[in-house]
Amino acid sequence: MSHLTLAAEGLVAGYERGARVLDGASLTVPPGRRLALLGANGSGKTTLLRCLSGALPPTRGRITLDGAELHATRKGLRAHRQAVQLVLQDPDDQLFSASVAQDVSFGPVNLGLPEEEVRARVAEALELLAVAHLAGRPTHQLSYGERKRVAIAGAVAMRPCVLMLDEPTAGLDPTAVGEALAALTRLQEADSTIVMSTHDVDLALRWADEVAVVVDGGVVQGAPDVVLGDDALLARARLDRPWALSVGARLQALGLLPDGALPRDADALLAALPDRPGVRT
Amino acid sequence: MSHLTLAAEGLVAGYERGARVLDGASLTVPPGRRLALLGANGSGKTTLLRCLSGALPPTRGRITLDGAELHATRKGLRAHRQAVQLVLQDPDDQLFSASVAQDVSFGPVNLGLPEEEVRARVAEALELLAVAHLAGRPTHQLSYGERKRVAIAGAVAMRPCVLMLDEPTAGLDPTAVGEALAALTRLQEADSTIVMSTHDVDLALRWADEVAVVVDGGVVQGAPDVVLGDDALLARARLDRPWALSVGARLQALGLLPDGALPRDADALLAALPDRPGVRT
Amino acid sequence: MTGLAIDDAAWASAWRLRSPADKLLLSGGLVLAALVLPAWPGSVLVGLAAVVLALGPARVPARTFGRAVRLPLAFILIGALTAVVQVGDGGLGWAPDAAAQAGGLVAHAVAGSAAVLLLATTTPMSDLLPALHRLRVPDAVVEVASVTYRMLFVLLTSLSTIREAQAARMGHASIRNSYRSSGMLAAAVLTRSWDRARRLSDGLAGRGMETGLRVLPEVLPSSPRFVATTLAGLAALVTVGLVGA
Amino acid sequence: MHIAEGFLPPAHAIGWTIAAAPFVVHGARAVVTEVRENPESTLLLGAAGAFTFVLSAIKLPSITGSSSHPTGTGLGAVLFRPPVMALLGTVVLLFQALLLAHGGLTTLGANAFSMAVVGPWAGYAAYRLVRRSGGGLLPGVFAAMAVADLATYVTTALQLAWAHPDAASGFAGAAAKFLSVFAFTQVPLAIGEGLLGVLLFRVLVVSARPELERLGVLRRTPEPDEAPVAEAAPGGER
Ligand SMILES: Nc1ncnc2c1ncn2[C@@H]1O[C@H](COP(=O)(O)OP(=O)(O)OP(=O)(O)O)[C@@H](O)[C@H]1O
Ligand SMILES: Nc1ncnc2c1ncn2[C@@H]1O[C@H](COP(=O)(O)OP(=O)(O)OP(=O)(O)O)[C@@H](O)[C@H]1O
Ligand SMILES: [Mg+2]
Ligand SMILES: [Mg+2]
Repeated sequence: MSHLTLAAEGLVAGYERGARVLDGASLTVPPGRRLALLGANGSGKTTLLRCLSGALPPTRGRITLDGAELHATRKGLRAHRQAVQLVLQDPDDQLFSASVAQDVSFGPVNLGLPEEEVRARVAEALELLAVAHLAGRPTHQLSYGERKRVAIAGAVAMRPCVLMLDEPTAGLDPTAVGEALAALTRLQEADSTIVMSTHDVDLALRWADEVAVVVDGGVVQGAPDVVLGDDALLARARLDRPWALSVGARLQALGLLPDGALPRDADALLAALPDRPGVRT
Repeated sequence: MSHLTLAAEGLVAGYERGARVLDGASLTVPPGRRLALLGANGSGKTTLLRCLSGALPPTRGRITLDGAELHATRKGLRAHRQAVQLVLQDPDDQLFSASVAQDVSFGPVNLGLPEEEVRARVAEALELLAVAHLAGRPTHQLSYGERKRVAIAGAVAMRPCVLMLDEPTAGLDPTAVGEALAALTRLQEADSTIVMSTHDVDLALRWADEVAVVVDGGVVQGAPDVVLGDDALLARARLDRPWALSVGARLQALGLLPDGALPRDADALLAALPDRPGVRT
Repeated sequence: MTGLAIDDAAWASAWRLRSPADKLLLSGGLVLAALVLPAWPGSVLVGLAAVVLALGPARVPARTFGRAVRLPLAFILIGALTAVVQVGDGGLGWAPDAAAQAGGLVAHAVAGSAAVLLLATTTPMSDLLPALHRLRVPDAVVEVASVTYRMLFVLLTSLSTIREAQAARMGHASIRNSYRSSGMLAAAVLTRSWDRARRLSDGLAGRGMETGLRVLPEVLPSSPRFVATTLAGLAALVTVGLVGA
Repeated sequence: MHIAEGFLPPAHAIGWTIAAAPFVVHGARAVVTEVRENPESTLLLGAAGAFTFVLSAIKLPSITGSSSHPTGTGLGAVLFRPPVMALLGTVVLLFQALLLAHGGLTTLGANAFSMAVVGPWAGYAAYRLVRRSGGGLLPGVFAAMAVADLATYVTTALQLAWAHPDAASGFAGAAAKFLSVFAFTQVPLAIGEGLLGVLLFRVLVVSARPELERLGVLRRTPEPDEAPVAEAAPGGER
């Protein structure tokens, strides 16, 4: 798979009732990387993802894929959806079939692929999400976390260049979060671009190559430690500063951490700290 | 309101399909305090809360309120529900009236209270949750965070001694989480006992007076820093160690933090750390 | 995740991977035999066969099967009693052959119900619906029914959760409260169903839905042995049923 | 009230299937056309079917102590029109037979005739009549649901009477028997279901106005019925 650059320029979007949700938002998804999308409740993360996926046509502005503009025609959308897939937050919004394997096959069948190819893709997607053992179980008997992974498998079976996920870790326990992130990292290493929205600033700092914050109708994009260290922005976006940045900065000031980039999670921080008092490693 | 002690002894509970979810679980909710309930997906947190609220009769074991056993009769449940309220995870399951004020009034009206009293309770509950300005709005027009707070107000209007909440902070942005926790703290200070389930170990460490972990059908209960510092237990329960404990312990070993209890969040840690190198405050 | 006991049994049944057409032939044959054969010994044999097959080779839990058979029993008993009570000039009395007639009616109905249940507890609805396609039911209808099947569990879960939330706030503490709460409950589930449909259609559009809900068909091959045994068994049953009468 | 499997003789089972077939086929045609024009309506119709199924799982408390379940066909007729209900009702009956052991396969035709054809049409007629003669939405809904329920029950009783005529007094006597035996549960249920419909619509006109307008149940102007609900202060309801 080759990397494609998905971008939005000057998006204006909203719903019938009420004001504009996005008002001139621009975003470039770094190809082949991991992007975390942050923002307050109601700031427009889901709206932005729906625009990027082609589900919601913006009132103004454009969505481009490697420079080519997305037109909201049947053909344009069809091509776009082969490259860009969105996994919704609630798995029940995406799973319509009683059988797990059949549900995952829906996308590939719609692409008009031959049966053999569909079968192979279903197996591969179930494998990547570590839910192959669920293939024969009915959707309605699965737990929330299992349904969530099956919904992701449904998108992965389309082999998108860009996979976007709306709060994929919400409601999962810490180990399940770790597993989900590992699966996404596997996908990214198998040559995809991953975009994920989340409310967890610590998770964004530790997982993402780049973050984008949706705030006041626009998007602020940049390196995780820079964007998530900008207190004025964080306050506007109703976000907290990740603890690793606060604590790391102080420890750097105390001379306990080497200069340069701060560690992004507890393990890295512990590894970077000296073991014994007074000794700098 | 006086404090009542809610407790479960040797609970065995499950659903028709599948094995027992709880198998000999015992828990004592510390009266007038804040208890956080942790555990993996599917471990049985919601099941335990439903048992404690009287919604799910256990197959074995007993629920007691100040020593008096809960009997699943109409009268027993009626008395229990006046003292113990559970707020479900999904606010849409809890909001079924057309308008916010009507919804919050649902419980008090069912209690057969006089209109004046109902009005007073609704106003008080909306005030406590900081959603008084929404009183006249239809519930379906509210944002997720607003719906969540109105759902809590509906339980608060019953003036329960023990208020239990299933993942009240899931899906909220960091600022909204802070506001929700502040509201719960106000309630507790106004003489209630609060139980809350969560997947966020950092939040549990920082907010709770005591934590209980649901694991392998049982419950392990204790002080937050003790229980959440027990690596063997955490692994069994699929939980992570809160960063503040890992980092704090190392900083203590380095002589940077005073001995004794570790700070529970970033602010406390920064306050406890020296400002300049080499100076112990 | 609120389940239905019969549906759970169907998904867990040892016959889950048998061809739905095979099972339809067996159950359909038994249902018809229960209907057309004389009650003694035909219906009794059909009922026995259905129970033995379900609890034996298909490994349906006896508790589930037993409970499910009991469900239509109230209707069957009241209906049969009503049918054989006679309205005469002197008020109510028994029809001349009341016992035999009622016995026959009950036997037909219980045997038929058991035969339907054999199908229901071994074959998930989602396997049967594609079979309708072969009966020349239009695809659109089969798809509507499939969505109904999936959505049913989502709505049942909402229903029980909302009801529980209402009960916690005393919504079902008296008959009057309970009526008011049930109205709200029905309204909430109805709006939920619309919302679900809208969101699901958005979700599926994103997955490339264009004309219909086409998926990879599941292949559950027919077993010649099963079909042969079924036909032989049914033939034997009919013979005994007719000769024994 | 569903006729159990095996309770009708073969000739009756076939006869009722043939009687119900044209209505169900007509409904299926309507659905096929609708879906062809508008593929998303598969999901709306599926949701409507699921709701009809789930509605019958709501337990209505009754004064007699025993609780019973609404049929929901009157509500379906008002919301989705009788032709579509003929199909959805039949699908739901099939589901009830196979998922709940409620009803049967050879009696599906007879049950479909009473519950998916007669009930919805009678309920819809009552609804139109009330609305036409100046009645509000809520009286209309009450009439639709109660009448649909009663019509279903009367039809079922007559079906049973025809299949099992009284030894002495024939069809008429049997009809009287079946009507009176099931009246104990069905008449309170019909009233209960009508009430449920009223309570349901009082919430719906506030919380789902756009949907009701789309379905043509409400006109774009406010209905007189809804005002008190929208304004109701806490506790001031009822
Ligand atoms: N279908 C809709 N119709 C009308 N308004 C909507 C709809 N969906 C979202 N909105 C509104 O648009 C705004 C942005 O919503 P959006 O769901 O994009 O926020 P979000 O950032 O994803 O929030 P959250 O963190 O809670 O998921 C909100 O004010 C919301 O109320
Ligand atoms: N209504 C139900 N019917 C059948 N099984 C259920 C039902 N509700 C829960 N379960 C099962 O019971 C177990 C415990 O579920 P429970 O909801 O209590 O877990 P939990 O700890 O709250 O999980 P989560 O963190 O995902 O909310 C799970 O295995 C679940 O599949
Ligand atoms: Mg969102
Ligand atoms: Mg839970």
